[in-house]
Amino acid sequence: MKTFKRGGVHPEENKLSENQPIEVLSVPKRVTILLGQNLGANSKPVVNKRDKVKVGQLIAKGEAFISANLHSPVSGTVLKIDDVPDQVGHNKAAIVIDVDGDEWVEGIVRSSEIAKDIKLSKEEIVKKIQEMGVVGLGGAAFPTHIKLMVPEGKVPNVLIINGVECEPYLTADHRLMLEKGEELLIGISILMKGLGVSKAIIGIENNKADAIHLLKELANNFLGIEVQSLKVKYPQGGEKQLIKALINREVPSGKLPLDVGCVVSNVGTAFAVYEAVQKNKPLIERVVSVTGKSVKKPSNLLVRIGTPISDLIGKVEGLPEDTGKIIGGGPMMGKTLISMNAAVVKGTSGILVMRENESSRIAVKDCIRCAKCVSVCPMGLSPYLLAIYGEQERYEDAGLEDVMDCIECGSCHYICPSGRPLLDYLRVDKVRVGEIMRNR
Amino acid sequence: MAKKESTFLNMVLTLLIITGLSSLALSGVFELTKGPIAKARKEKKERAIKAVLPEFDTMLLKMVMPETGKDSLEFITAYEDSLWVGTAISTYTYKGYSGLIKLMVGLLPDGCIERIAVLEQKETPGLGTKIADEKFKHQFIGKDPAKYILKVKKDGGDVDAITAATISSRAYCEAVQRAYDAFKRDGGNK
Amino acid sequence: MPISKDAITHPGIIHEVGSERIYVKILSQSACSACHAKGACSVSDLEEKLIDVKIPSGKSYNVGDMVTVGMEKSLGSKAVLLGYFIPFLILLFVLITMLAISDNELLSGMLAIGLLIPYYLILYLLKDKLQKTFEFRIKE
Amino acid sequence: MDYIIIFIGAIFVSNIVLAQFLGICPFLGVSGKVSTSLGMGGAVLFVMTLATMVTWIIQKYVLDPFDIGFLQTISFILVIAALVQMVEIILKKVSPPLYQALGIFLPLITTNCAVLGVAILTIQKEHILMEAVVFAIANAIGFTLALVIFAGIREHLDLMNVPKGMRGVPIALISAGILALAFMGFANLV
Amino acid sequence: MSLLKISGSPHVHGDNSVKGVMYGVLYAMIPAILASIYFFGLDSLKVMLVSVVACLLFEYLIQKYLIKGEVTITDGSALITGVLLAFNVPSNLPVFVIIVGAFVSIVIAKMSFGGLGKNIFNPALVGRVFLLMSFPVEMTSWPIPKPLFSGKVLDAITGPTPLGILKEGLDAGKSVSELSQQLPDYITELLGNHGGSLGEVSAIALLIGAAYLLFRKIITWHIPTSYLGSVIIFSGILWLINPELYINPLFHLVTGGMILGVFFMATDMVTTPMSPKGMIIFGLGAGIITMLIRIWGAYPEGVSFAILIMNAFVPLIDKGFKPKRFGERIKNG
Amino acid sequence: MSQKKNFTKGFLKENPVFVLLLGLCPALGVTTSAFNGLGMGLATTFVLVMSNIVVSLVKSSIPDKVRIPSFIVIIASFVTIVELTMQGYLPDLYEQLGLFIPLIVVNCLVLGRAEAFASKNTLKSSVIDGLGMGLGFAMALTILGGVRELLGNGAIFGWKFIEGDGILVFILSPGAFIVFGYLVALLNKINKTT
Amino acid sequence: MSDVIIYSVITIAALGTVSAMILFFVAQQFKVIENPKIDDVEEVLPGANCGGCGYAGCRNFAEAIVKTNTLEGMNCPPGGTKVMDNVASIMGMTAEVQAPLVAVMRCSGSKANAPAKVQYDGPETCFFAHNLSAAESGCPYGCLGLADCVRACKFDAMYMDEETGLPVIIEENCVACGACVEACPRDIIELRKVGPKSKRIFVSCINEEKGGVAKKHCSVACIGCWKCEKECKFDAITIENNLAYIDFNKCTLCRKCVVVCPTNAIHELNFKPRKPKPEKKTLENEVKTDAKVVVESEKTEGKPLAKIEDEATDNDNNKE
Ligand SMILES: Cc1cc2nc3c(=O)[nH]c(=O)nc-3n(C[C@H](O)[C@H](O)[C@H](O)COP(=O)(O)O)c2cc1C
Ligand SMILES: Cc1cc2nc3c(=O)[nH]c(=O)nc-3n(C[C@H](O)[C@H](O)[C@H](O)COP(=O)(O)O)c2cc1C
Ligand SMILES: Cc1cc2nc3c(=O)[nH]c(=O)nc-3n(C[C@H](O)[C@H](O)[C@H](O)COP(=O)(O)O)c2cc1C
Ligand SMILES: Cc1cc2nc3c(=O)[nH]c(=O)nc-3n(C[C@H](O)[C@H](O)[C@H](O)CO)c2cc1C
Ligand code: SF4
Ligand code: SF4
Ligand code: SF4
Ligand code: SF4
Ligand code: FES
Repeated sequence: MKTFKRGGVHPEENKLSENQPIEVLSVPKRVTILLGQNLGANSKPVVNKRDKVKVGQLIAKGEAFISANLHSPVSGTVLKIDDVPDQVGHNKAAIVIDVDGDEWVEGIVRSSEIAKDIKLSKEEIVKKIQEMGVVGLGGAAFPTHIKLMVPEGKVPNVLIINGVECEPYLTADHRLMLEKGEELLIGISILMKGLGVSKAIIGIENNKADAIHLLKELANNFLGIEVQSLKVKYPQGGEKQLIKALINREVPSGKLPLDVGCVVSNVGTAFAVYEAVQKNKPLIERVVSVTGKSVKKPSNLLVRIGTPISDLIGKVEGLPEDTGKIIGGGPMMGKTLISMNAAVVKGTSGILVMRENESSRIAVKDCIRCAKCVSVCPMGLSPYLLAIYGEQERYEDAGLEDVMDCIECGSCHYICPSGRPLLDYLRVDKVRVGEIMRNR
Repeated sequence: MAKKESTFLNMVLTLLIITGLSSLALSGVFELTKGPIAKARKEKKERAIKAVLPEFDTMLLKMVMPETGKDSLEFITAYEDSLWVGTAISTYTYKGYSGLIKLMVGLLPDGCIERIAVLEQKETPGLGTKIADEKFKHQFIGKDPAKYILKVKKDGGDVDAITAATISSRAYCEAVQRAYDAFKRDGGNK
Repeated sequence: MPISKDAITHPGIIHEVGSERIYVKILSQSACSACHAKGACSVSDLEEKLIDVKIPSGKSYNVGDMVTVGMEKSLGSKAVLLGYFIPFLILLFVLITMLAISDNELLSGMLAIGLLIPYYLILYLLKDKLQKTFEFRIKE
Repeated sequence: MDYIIIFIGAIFVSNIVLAQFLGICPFLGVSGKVSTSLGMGGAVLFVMTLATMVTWIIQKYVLDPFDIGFLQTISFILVIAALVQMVEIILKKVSPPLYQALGIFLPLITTNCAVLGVAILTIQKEHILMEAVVFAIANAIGFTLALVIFAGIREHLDLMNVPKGMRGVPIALISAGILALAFMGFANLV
Repeated sequence: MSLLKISGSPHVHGDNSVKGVMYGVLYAMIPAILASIYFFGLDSLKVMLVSVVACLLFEYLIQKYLIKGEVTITDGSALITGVLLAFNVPSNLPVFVIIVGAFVSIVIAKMSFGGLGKNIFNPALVGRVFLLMSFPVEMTSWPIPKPLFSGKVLDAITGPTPLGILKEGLDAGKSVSELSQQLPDYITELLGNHGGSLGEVSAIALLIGAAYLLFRKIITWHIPTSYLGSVIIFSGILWLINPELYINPLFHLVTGGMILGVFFMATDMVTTPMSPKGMIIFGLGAGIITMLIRIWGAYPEGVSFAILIMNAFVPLIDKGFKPKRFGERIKNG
Repeated sequence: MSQKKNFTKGFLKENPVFVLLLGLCPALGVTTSAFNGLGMGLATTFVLVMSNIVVSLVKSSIPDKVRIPSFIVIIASFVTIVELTMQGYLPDLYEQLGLFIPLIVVNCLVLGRAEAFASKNTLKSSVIDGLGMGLGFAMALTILGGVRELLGNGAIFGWKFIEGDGILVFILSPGAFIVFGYLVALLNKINKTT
Repeated sequence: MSDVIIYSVITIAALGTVSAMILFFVAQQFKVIENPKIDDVEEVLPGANCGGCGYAGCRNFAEAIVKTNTLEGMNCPPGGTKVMDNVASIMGMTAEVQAPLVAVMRCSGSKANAPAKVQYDGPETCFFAHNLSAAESGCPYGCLGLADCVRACKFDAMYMDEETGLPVIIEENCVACGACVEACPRDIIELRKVGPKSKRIFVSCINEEKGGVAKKHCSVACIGCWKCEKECKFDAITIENNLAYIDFNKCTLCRKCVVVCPTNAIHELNFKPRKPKPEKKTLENEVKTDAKVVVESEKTEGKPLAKIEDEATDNDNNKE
């Protein structure tokens, strides 16, 4: 069974919602679209306060090189364009729209009929994807069209589709693969065409046997698409690890997957690409797992971007009594939410509700040099040392110890018997080292 | 007073004067202490000789080369009223725990050990240094090395080694044996 | 200069600014550098050295500025090699050969020491080359 | 074989720093960085060898023949001080950049204590010239070994949150003590 | 509902804890504890109790009154130090001496550095070597085992350890084959019915514990393997050169503190390198130094010294042998 | 600084051994007993005071650039005088202290004081300074030797009041480092609180 | 006997001469380039090596002064004017007069004023907490209370008040080195003029949210209501992004704004206590907890925030 070699951990999987079909969440009363949803520069609003907008209408344009278009996920009136608290409570620029009906812009194909033929050319595909504001749905929300614009001198030869979903609890990708298998494969074919490669590998962890089975079967009808099952190991979904596991190439420090001839995209992204190219539909909704041990009805919901998180919680019969933590994302990489008023963004793959007794960290002690963190770090770093450097503010040293290679997977903190907040300090290191490097 | 300039001549002169003066002073002190130093050395040796031999009035020095070992041994033959009362032998071994151990072994004309004194040793304090303790030295008194095997019991000899300092004890025996062998080879008397 | 694993750096103060080079004064610290008492014992161990550095293009400096001069660490080792280790080897080699062919310790010893002179002469002749090798760079 | 004994003895068995207590000041003072302490070792190697050779020659061909051994201390220290300075001057004259490179890389070598100590010790041990040189080399290596190990330990301790009262010199000394304890395992290893 | 928590990721934690690790080691030591009680009787129990109690007490006092921090004596590490210290001394050691050893281990070698995780040298071994140097007589008179139910209740007859017999004999110029009559056979050595420190005599009991440690992944294979490997190679070569002067590798493996040291003390993660490569270097170094001391040094046993000396090298090893970074090697194709 | 303070500073606040960490080699090397420590301390004090006297007398007639070599010669002379005198009158102690007597020459304490103090101050304060520092040094060595002797041998100044051997390590080299380490920590604490 | 003397003298004199020559060359090569003034200047510097001057340490600062032979732009914040005067007299120049500054804490979001709505569970550093989310109170501008500033202060001029969870500046110790300003990830601390008799008035809030939102996080937030701006006759107060700011160069310390502020966001330090008069605007408990903060930093028995009574007496102290 394939997997990446170095490091990794295996937390309890807890895929509570894996058998829940994707449900469509009803359109909320008001949506909040952050202008900085994706990696890169903020998008520039192209609507004004009190403007009427329709579903799918362009409301902000990605003008910088790395940025993406935003489209209205609802129809209604622009209430304001102002700073509002994001998921963690910092004020960020956003467009707030009051919903009013469900009127779609023309040209969006809303039927669920599968459109197989890829009519657009390579260039048109990239342009379409850019137009439709498709960004990566695997977490970082990196604008997908940029990945397809291969710079001079680099030759991709394989597309890797990330169906790993190695985060415990989350099942959105799993459900998508089961329910939209064919669309997904068409999306992959589009991406292959856009990228100009003839081969794609879908990596799926072994705990999603049904998805592997289904996609393998469907893939027989598609040229050059291969499904590969992988041993369950976190953080296999990290692109560097996935590339290593699937095609045994190591992306060098500071380099991109493209430097070893591949591009990685999430399955959700592939589906979004399908909708964008075949159905002319911008990225205005995504699948979000709402889950947790105390959640009465763990679900996978198809929600409009900008929906308040409280709506999602409401759908699963409310916040349980003993909630100690609400996390946007999975338990290993997700961010704790400061309130439920914030909105779903393109990168939100799940909302995890943790019980009070699960949500405290264990008491922090001094490092006992057990080397567990060293052995689980998939990047071959020395987290214990980097954390001490962080604590002692020795950022230059941290930089020399390659702290910038850290993918923030959290395996080190997960395993540390002393409960040291290793990743927290590593993040401080990374920000500070970044500052130092920029000052040079 | 103004400081002297650092010219070449000044510097050399100053140093010459200082070194000249200091070496004059030193040689003066050397001359003064020469006597006491020599006396101290001699006294130390005499004390050791007296400690290992019976009463005597005259002594005679000579060097004897032992069969084993690099350096010759010093023999001090002692006479009381021109009568040979014994020989003190300054012997050594390099097999101590920290190398060199020097002993003064007093032998009676019949070859029996009169007494032994430790002249020099660098053994571990509290362990090897016990070779200078009465308790250890006592067992050699009056023994004739011809019959009394100068080896620690562990090696099949008659000597009770100091606990946890077998190495030193062994070395001690070796040094005594060396003195005795040289004494025998030298003919035992004079 | 990017963060480099192999650089040794030393803070210093600009002492003089020339047309192409600046002279940076560094404090070379002796064994006692970590000692609290270096104030009490300012023997000859706190010493200042002037280092000359080429001015990077497009920068200007003023006397009194704090700068950091740096050099690849491997160069430091190279300097130790040239300055100390090779003469040491010469010393040893000459001594051993001399003692092997003659029994005269005085002669062998003196010769071994004496042969250091040609070594340093050679170094002297290679001056220009060394100048190029041991080039300092300036940070910030 | 003798050379090997001298060599191993000086490095491990009676390490100059850990057992002989020479050069403690730089040992505690400089040993901050591993890379520089290695470089410093190279410098000490040369200086110590050179100084030992010169002082040996002075002892053997000046002090001994004229029977002025009591001037050992004063003449050795003068020679060593001058020698260390001379090396610096020569280096500076010969190649300023090289000299600068050393300056930035190494702290000055003021390990007079160790250099003088080794020079005197080798005379005390009555070494011949080659033995003296080997002794000097071995001690320089022993010094470097201690310095490098210790630089590592110091760097490591910097990472640890050592209790306030013990931070710095006290804990360094205790580590040195334990290191000396461990090195005692090499006892008699020749 | 109390306040929601906010924190950085990850939000879940593996089920490992310092306590868990430490108590794992204690469980692993149970067979050896039982074996020592069996062979050395209640004396051994006494030594262990005194040592453990003293270690815990010293740690408690220091944490409470000098460091004035959290008291963590329940984390098990002082307990391990106590047991291991006891394992490394003869069963007839006077109580005073044991207490001095515990003091050295805990106060000097551990708490002076700040406690668990910060010490550079293995505390139990520092204690042991300190005692060996300070009380050579007491520390080198080994009671002959008087198995618990064997009936003979002889009082403290002391005798040499197998390594001691070998060393003494070789020093006195005897050959290995002459000496092997005096040496216990391998079965005895494995079981432990011979003179020696409390915990080192029964190789079997220790190996059972070691297997448990490896199984629970408390220790990794790197150090034991490279340690034992270098011992085998080193002694093997000498043995092949002259079997009359140098005894066979097997003897070296099963005698003295080898098994105890290799599996329980050289693996103390606090005082050993962090990267696998570093661990292998550590093991190699320790193996070589052990054999140097055993064969040519003054002491019959060199495991403690070897581990302590390598402890001193750990910072350098950590510097020189970093874990292998991901992506250093570019492999395309 | 008042003369009194000048004299007493060497004992606690600026103790040359425990605080300034000067002259550590003899401090560790010879202190196997209180008596040895005291002997070494007094020998050093003698050299210190005498060279301070001479240096402060001749300070103005020495050109700056040969200051250090001149001082070295002066100090070395006094060291040799101590050496010779001890050999003659205290041969046993001389043997015990061995190598460390000539090494007084390189003791940074001596040179440092000559250079930093005596070469700038009057004869009187130089003497007081030398005496204070020297006695501080002697005190430190005596304490260190005393503690080591007590622990290692159960005795103080050779007066044995505990039967048996003591804890040997303390008179061996590791004991020197360890005892010294704790004494430095202790003195830091005392100096901080007073 | 005399042989020994002759040999000794010859040997040592010869060695001495050789050393002298060598050292002569040394002396020539290593001319001391140090200006003795550097030592003198260093002597009068506080020796804190705080870096407030912009140089790595006091000695570097001294060197820079001596080297450049100017005092322009040179200031030692810890030492203040006194030290710079001393330096100037060593250098034979006059020091620039620099108005003394002191750090002020511009957040009053104490545990009581801005109760926690979530609980932070992570390392004790503001920098990390700031990057992770808004404060426990929800205020994305407010103090995180994890003491980065206190740790940065080398002069024991700050401590954390356990009760309020806010750092407190001890004016007497503060040397305005700016380390805390640098350390705070939220730019809460500001260096302001000490003011006559240490009297200062400033807005103790930096929240730029709309009044209602700000008020939800914290009861003493500046809500940008313009009342103070209107009250101030000296144009010292500007309001931008819903936040008032008092320019300390224009403020005449009349204290009128303090009273009109509906949330007590404007703080006055080191004024004589006003005559207590019944309060009408704010909630009782808020005032009390707020008072705590003020008293802490004032170290006086101040009864804060009542009506204007004695502003006129302070009015003439404002020129400097
Ligand atoms: C500045 C920058 C430039 C990038 N350029 C490319 C690119 O040219 N091609 C590409 O395939 N991915 C590119 N990436 C995307 C990364 O490879 C990666 O997919 C993205 O950061 C999200 O990764 P994650 O979800 O693992 O965190 C770029 C990322 C960054 C930050
Ligand atoms: C530790 C870690 C775990 C990740 N796990 C997953 C995952 O399970 N599934 C996934 O699609 N992306 C995961 N990602 C993101 C991928 O690295 C990568 O950014 C993504 O697959 C790129 O596709 P996208 O640009 O389409 O999102 C993970 C990233 C990291 C750093
Ligand atoms: C620090 C130390 C110093 C020692 N010094 C000596 C010594 O001076 N003389 C000696 O014979 N043994 C000394 N030994 C003991 C030897 O190492 C060895 O244990 C002993 O000589 C042989 O043991 P046994 O006498 O009990 O048979 C010393 C041991 C240690 C730990
Ligand atoms: C596998 C393992 C081995 C250990 N070995 C020792 C040991 O040899 N000596 C000791 O004092 N403590 C040992 N400990 C306990 C603990 O790590 C030790 O007390 C620390 O060195 C104290 O900081 C061990 C712990 C573990 C988990
Ligand atoms: S250091 Fe970074 S990459 Fe390594 S385990 Fe920790 S979080 Fe993951
Ligand atoms: S896992 Fe934790 S205790 Fe172990 S080495 Fe890493 S930081 Fe230290
Ligand atoms: S309070 Fe701030 S400005 Fe004042 S001294 Fe402390 S760090 Fe410097
Ligand atoms: S003022 Fe700033 S640095 Fe200080 S505690 Fe508050 S947030 Fe942290
Ligand atoms: S006294 Fe300082 S190095 Fe020896």
